[in-house]
Amino acid sequence: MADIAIRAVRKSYGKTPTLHGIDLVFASGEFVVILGPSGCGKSTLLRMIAGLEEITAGEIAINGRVVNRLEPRERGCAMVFQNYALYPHMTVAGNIGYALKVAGVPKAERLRRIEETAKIVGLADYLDRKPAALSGGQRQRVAMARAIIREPNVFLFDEPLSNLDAKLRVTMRAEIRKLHQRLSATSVFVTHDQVEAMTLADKLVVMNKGVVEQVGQPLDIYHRPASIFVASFIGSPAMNLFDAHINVDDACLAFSGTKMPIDRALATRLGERRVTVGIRPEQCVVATGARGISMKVDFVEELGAGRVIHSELDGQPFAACVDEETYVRPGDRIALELPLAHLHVFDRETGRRIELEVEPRSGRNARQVLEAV
Amino acid sequence: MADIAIRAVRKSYGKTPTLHGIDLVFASGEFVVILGPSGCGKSTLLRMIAGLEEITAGEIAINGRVVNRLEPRERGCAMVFQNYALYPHMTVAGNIGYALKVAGVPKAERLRRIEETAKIVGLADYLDRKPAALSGGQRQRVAMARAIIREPNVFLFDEPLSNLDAKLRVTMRAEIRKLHQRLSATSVFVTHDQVEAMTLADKLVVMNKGVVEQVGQPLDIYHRPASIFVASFIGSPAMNLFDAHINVDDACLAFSGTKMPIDRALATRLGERRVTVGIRPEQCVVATGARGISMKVDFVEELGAGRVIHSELDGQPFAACVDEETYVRPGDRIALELPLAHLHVFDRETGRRIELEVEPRSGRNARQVLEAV
Amino acid sequence: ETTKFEFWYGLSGDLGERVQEACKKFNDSQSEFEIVCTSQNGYDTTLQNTIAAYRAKKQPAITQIYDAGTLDMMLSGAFVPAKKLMADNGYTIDWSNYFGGIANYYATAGGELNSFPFNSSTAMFYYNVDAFQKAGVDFKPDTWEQVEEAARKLKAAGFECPLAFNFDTWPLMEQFSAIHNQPIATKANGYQGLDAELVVNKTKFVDHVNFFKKMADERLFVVKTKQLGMDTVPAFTSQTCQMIQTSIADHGTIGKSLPEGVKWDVAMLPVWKGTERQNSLVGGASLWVLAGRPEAEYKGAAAFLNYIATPEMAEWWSTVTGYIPVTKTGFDAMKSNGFYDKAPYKGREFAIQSLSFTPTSENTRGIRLGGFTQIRKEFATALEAIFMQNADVQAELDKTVERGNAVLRRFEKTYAGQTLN
Amino acid sequence: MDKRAAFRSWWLPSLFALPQIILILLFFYWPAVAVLRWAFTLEPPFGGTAEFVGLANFKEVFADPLYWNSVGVSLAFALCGTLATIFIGLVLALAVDRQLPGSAPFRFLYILPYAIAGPAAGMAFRFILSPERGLMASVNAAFPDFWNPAKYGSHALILVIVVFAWKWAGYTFIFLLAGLQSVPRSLIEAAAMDGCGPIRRAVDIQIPMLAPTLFFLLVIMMTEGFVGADTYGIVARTTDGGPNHGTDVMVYRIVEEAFRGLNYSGASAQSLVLIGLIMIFTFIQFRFIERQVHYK
Amino acid sequence: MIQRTPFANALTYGVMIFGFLLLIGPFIVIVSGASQTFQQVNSIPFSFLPQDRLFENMSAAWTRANLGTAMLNSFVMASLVTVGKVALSALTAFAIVFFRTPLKGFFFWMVFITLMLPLEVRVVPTYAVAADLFQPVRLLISAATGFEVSLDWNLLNSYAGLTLPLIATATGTFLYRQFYLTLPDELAEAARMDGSGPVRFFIDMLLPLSRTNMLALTTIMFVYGWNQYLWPLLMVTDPAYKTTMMSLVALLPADNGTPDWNVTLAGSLIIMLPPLVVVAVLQRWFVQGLVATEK
Ligand SMILES: Nc1ncnc2c1ncn2[C@@H]1O[C@H](COP(=O)(O)OP(=O)(O)OP(=O)(O)O)[C@@H](O)[C@H]1O
Ligand SMILES: Nc1ncnc2c1ncn2[C@@H]1O[C@H](COP(=O)(O)OP(=O)(O)OP(=O)(O)O)[C@@H](O)[C@H]1O
Ligand SMILES: O=P(O)(O)OC[C@H](O)CO
Ligand SMILES: [Mg+2]
Ligand SMILES: [Mg+2]
Repeated sequence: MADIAIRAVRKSYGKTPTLHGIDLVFASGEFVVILGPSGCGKSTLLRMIAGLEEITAGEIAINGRVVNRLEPRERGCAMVFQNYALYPHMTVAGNIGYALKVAGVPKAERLRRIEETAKIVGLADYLDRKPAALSGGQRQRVAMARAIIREPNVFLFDEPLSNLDAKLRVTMRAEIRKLHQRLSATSVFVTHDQVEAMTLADKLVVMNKGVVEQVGQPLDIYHRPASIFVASFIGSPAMNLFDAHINVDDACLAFSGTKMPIDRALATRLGERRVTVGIRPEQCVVATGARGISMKVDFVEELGAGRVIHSELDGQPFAACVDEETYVRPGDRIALELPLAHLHVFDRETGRRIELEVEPRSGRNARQVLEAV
Repeated sequence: MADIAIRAVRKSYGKTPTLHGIDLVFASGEFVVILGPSGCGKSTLLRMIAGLEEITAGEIAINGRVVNRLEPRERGCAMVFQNYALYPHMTVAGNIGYALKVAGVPKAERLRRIEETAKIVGLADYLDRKPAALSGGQRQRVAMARAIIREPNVFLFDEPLSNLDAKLRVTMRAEIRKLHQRLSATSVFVTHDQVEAMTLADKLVVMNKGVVEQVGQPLDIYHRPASIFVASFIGSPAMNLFDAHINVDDACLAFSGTKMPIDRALATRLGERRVTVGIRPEQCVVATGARGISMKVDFVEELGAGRVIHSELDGQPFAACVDEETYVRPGDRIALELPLAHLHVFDRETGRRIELEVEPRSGRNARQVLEAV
Repeated sequence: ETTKFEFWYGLSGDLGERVQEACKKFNDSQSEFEIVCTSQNGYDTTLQNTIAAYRAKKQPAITQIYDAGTLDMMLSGAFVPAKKLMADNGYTIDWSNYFGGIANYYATAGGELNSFPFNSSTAMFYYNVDAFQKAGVDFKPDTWEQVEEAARKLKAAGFECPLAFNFDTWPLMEQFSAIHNQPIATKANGYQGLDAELVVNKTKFVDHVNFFKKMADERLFVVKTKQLGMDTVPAFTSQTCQMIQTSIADHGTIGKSLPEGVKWDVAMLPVWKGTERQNSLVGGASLWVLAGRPEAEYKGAAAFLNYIATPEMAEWWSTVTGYIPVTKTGFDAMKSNGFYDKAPYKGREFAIQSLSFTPTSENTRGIRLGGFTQIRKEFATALEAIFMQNADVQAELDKTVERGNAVLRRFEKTYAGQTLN
Repeated sequence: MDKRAAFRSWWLPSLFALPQIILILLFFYWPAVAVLRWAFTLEPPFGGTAEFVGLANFKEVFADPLYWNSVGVSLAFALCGTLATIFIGLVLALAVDRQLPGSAPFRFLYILPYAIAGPAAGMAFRFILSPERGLMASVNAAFPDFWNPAKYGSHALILVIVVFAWKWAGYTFIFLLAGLQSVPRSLIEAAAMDGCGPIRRAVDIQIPMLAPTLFFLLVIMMTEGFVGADTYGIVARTTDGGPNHGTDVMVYRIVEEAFRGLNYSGASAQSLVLIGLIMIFTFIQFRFIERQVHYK
Repeated sequence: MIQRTPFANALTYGVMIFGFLLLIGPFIVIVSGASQTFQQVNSIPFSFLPQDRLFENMSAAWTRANLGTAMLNSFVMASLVTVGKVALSALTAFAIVFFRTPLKGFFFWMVFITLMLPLEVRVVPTYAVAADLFQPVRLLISAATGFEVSLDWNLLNSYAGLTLPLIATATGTFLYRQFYLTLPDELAEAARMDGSGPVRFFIDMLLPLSRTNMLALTTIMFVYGWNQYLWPLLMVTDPAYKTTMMSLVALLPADNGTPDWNVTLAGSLIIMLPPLVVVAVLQRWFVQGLVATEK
């Protein structure tokens, strides 16, 4: 168990800067998920913690000790790689026990610990197999066992689930979570899958293009995305985003021929400005009567438990989730209500969130979110 | 436009039987989706329609004409491959027009048709590029254009979306659907992604291990899965399945210390027997008061728009979807109500569905489903 | 403790085995030295390998270098002169006992031998007497006119290959030039300076080639080479062809190879009618003792060279090969005991006769040209072009002389400042 | 193409590479220096002090029509040999790739000639294609001199090219077959659906897809033909460069010039030219052509 | 695929059989010729039927060309080249691929330039080096210190001389490098996280993993070593070190002898056999290895 502090860390490959100054603190025992699109620098950050990548500037401390100059094996981290990086010519037992072998642990002791660890991940019956003879999920478990056996202070995971099929991914997600509850070592988990991120994280770090966009609890981030990027990246189907502007005279948010009154003081404070407004598909309400914005249904996706209606708003695609009972067909017109309480407003220039209500609406720890941003 | 009849078709590779007698009829202009787990024989079936695979036994007729001995090019089918199979050394125009070139269509005519087709798929500006210079979605469109230009009677798609990332997949799904609406040629679409299957299909064929498990409209299959396999394969998170038995004396369904009364006549007809009962996670209701089955929460997955609660029933994992407002934590106990109306009962021996109600509950075409099974 | 030393030689096949035999005899004759004899499979490779080994300081004590390599050796400074070696090791040799014609080829301007003449030969003319009789040829071909006549008769009698020849320049160019008193190069064929130039494109040799060309076109003379599948000697011994010119060294081999009872004979090379025949050139090779070996080896080398020069060994060597004895006493001894009258050896005396036909002149003393291996190759190629590809005789020879001269000039430049001694 | 290097030591890799580096320095770079030195001096055959002669050796080489002849012969040999091996390999690969029943053993058999040394093959072919025995004798009996490599330079060149092609065809076959098998099957199927028969598919799809492999083989085989270990051996044991320099390839000429002609300097000058040629050739390979034929 | 292509199929079989005749036919001629008598081998037309004299001819060839020593020498030479190449290449490629050092690029180019210049082009000076191995060292020392040292090491007529110059090229290194590059980066990283250093990684991971490569390289190098012609021809003058390729000359019908091609062919058959067996036995790995060198 160890806490990790990342201070003003930068990374450049040659002349190309990849990470532009990262500051993060992970508490001991926390399960941290780093989420971001491909190429944003997640792996790089993780690998710098592991000691596999040089730190260009700044420092990383594990348990208060700066590790910039330490070798990977001296940092007490264990890593699970995306492609597992199992040693193909060794048996499962060989793979799991390799670190101990290198460390010179006597054979008897080693065998005992291998068996113990194999039991934890449910591989006790497969110790003699070669990785090639294992299924994807089993290989994943070997990779985990290899990490566990070293009793590390920190677990690092680099997209360990992305090679698995959808079903297995759900199962393994649960297993990783359970494992964390059991071992409660600090874990840093990199992914670009937002479902994985939401479901696993104690603390979620959203990165984009080498900078941290937002840090916080998953639900806070879901409900109060700090930027357009976070808003569009988290949630599926993605949040609908459209242009609007703040009208100070009428104290309203105006878009697509609709005006939504907002607090006049707020309007005055914000001033006349162009904003981007977002609403999640599942928070649109099918309007009864003449209220709401009328749209033509382009097509409908049946999900079994509900359906998604696709249409357009001001020429931009717009999706809304409706329940099983709402039947619509392509070509129908539908009126959608967009409750002000569920609208997210972002500055068009900076992309940052603008708070419409004085007191944040939901989330137990929303304040924390704001602090971190 | 053509209808397709598949009669008692079998396929063996060497001595290993892969398809065990498939009977299917696809109406002209229908959009058929074949869904099944990996290795179940979907591609094999599709490729037999295309003429890329010999038919071991049985026959396939397109538009009433048996095509068993016809070469691929003589069948009037066009195919979109999983990896698109674009000719990397030809330009987009070359790719699209290759079939015409082989057929000896004069150059002027060919160019005209290439442009026309490129316009349909929105590639008019890319005709001179090589596939390597296109994005995934664009390549997909080239593959479609190559199929369209031949004005085939039948479109065959072998997992054409599985190489795309999640966002693009949704877009391309919509495009394929629109294209079908426009060209309305008979289309057979193979996938192992149930969302794709649900959202695209006019007719859904669920396969498993070389046999057809169920044929019908997507919603009917969702609501009335004909077998345990279909029940567990369709829907995400997957349907919860657990053991129960029918108690004739008490005329009830008994499981885990709970008894659910059922129609006595039905109970008598079915007789004392062991069954598997299923319920979809989204149809579990959090019980108030002392009703329902009490379970300990193992862990909770936050999806933003709601959460999934994971627990166990009789030692089997059990999931339930709850809305955003229901806060639970790991370790809490929760009582879940499983409405009889939403229970699916399957014979433990055969795995086939047992109808509890006399009149099927939902779905406009449920009868059709039963007929097909 | 015996002293071992090496001897490399170029002879191969049957002749090579005879060398091995000689080595064995030497080793058996005493116990102080052991000679290790290695065939390098050919005269030219022996020269190459000797040079390479010398550069690598792995040279043998004794090496057999053919006539054409003499000057290359002389200027190398890589050898111990024969006279010095023997004197140093306490042998007294009567150097004047060597046949003048032979010694002249290998000796310095001052007449000193740098190497030991060992296997000496000259080119001869062989013909199948049986075939001659069948074709009604009743004369011995002394002139090329007679050869032509014989060839025509043989052809008429159904012999497909009256005369076989290859592109070996030794009989065709070198010996021909000598016996017809034609120069090969200026400066007395190189004896008078490194600045000699080839002139064979302006001598009777040109006519000779033209004659051969005409004969070849009429299929009277036929090209027989290794590349074509059969060289001249096997062509003769298999009775495919009825006349050849080749070394007297092959006399033994030919006698052994021709089927029992076939009548054949050997004669001096023909000359053109009206020519005053001159002595022919000595061929074969001489033995060089290389510098840079330990002193003990020189003792052995001297012992070996002395041993093979003894009259008994000389006789034995000439008997089992076709090579002529190199010393006067050796020859006299053999002659007097009737060796040359006995059946298988009959005719070999013509070689001596050919060699000593006249006293040597500028044109018949020998050839002292640098890089002569290369020059031979150039001429062989020229002949190939002329006979196989119908190249123009004069043009081809002119070109080759020019190429040969380039070799000479490079040699001159490489040894700039050195003079012939 | 570079790997994410994992270890950060400088002395360890140096130690690991050292044996090979030493060998390369001794047997590669040092000789290269010697070649350079000799090419500008006149080296006496038996060694000793060499005289600096500037470009004289090069002038002599370039003035020699036989040198240019050998350049021409080398080009013809390398080019025809390469094209022949690639053509044969390609045709066979296309045939075997169809995987008709019974085609499996051929795949194994075709590679066997690769095991044979050029000179040994050359010697065998001297018999097999000799004008007066073996296979061609009957033909020659009917048409005299129809085939006579000892007489006609062109025949001799054909002979050595045949030996070269025989030895290397199986090698190109292996590469081309692997190349064909890495052409996605779906591409062939797509073409079949587009209406192509097997031959048209080969021409329109498979061969263009092989472009990188073909190019790779072109370079490898050309280099092999110019300076390969077998080229010298084949020529030396089959035709000896003849007749009349008809098969006098550059390597053969260099070795002959040095060891038979005792002209180390001229040979070194020729080596330098050859080295230059190969470098230019390799440069062209890396810089220009490879870019155009790689589809990604 | 459903295909009715009788023409294309016939053509395919035709091509395969033609290829068989073309590539295997010469072996048949060699075997038939080698098993015939002197008269049979020289008869016109040539008979492709093998006869019963194979072993007589082989033993005649064996004695004529003294193949016993030659075969042994060739075997030793091929084996040494193989072992040396396999071992050194693995090490060098490891140094080049898995380390991040300033010298990396230098080593890389230094080694890979040798790919372009086979022994045949630099044979003349290489001979000189083999004859006097320490010349560069001596020159260096005398240039640096002014002292003339007498260091001599001559490789002519030795197994070291036969093999070392052949090992000094990059073919094997290149093969290994390509293989190493196909290994996922994470393999080395996982090993590092597990606490293994570079040497340990090399022994525990790379060596076992490159078994296929080693077999491939073994085949290639054995054939390469066995089939060396020019180099032994130049540097061996001592018959004790003669290799099979040098016996070829002795196998040819003697210049002045009878054209006993049957013996010649039998001899060449003996000489061809060992690499043929190696290729035949190891062909699966060999092919994989060859193909891996590409790209
Ligand atoms: N060794 C390297 N040399 C140069 N650039 C690199 C190197 N490794 C990574 N990069 C670059 O740094 C950026 C961040 O890479 P990183 O692997 O951290 O992304 P990531 O967020 O993990 O993406 P993914 O989800 O695709 O794994 C990328 O643009 C990548 O191209
Ligand atoms: N050429 C073949 N030879 C032997 N077996 C084959 C061949 N092609 C497919 N099979 C086997 O037939 C079965 C069905 O394969 P098929 O490709 O139809 O599955 P699929 O449903 O398309 O799976 P996926 O979703 O993985 O594409 C599999 O078990 C597969 O291993
Ligand atoms: O065959 P030989 O030994 O007589 O020698 C002939 C010539 O002199 C070689 O140059
Ligand atoms: Mg990454
Ligand atoms: Mg499939």
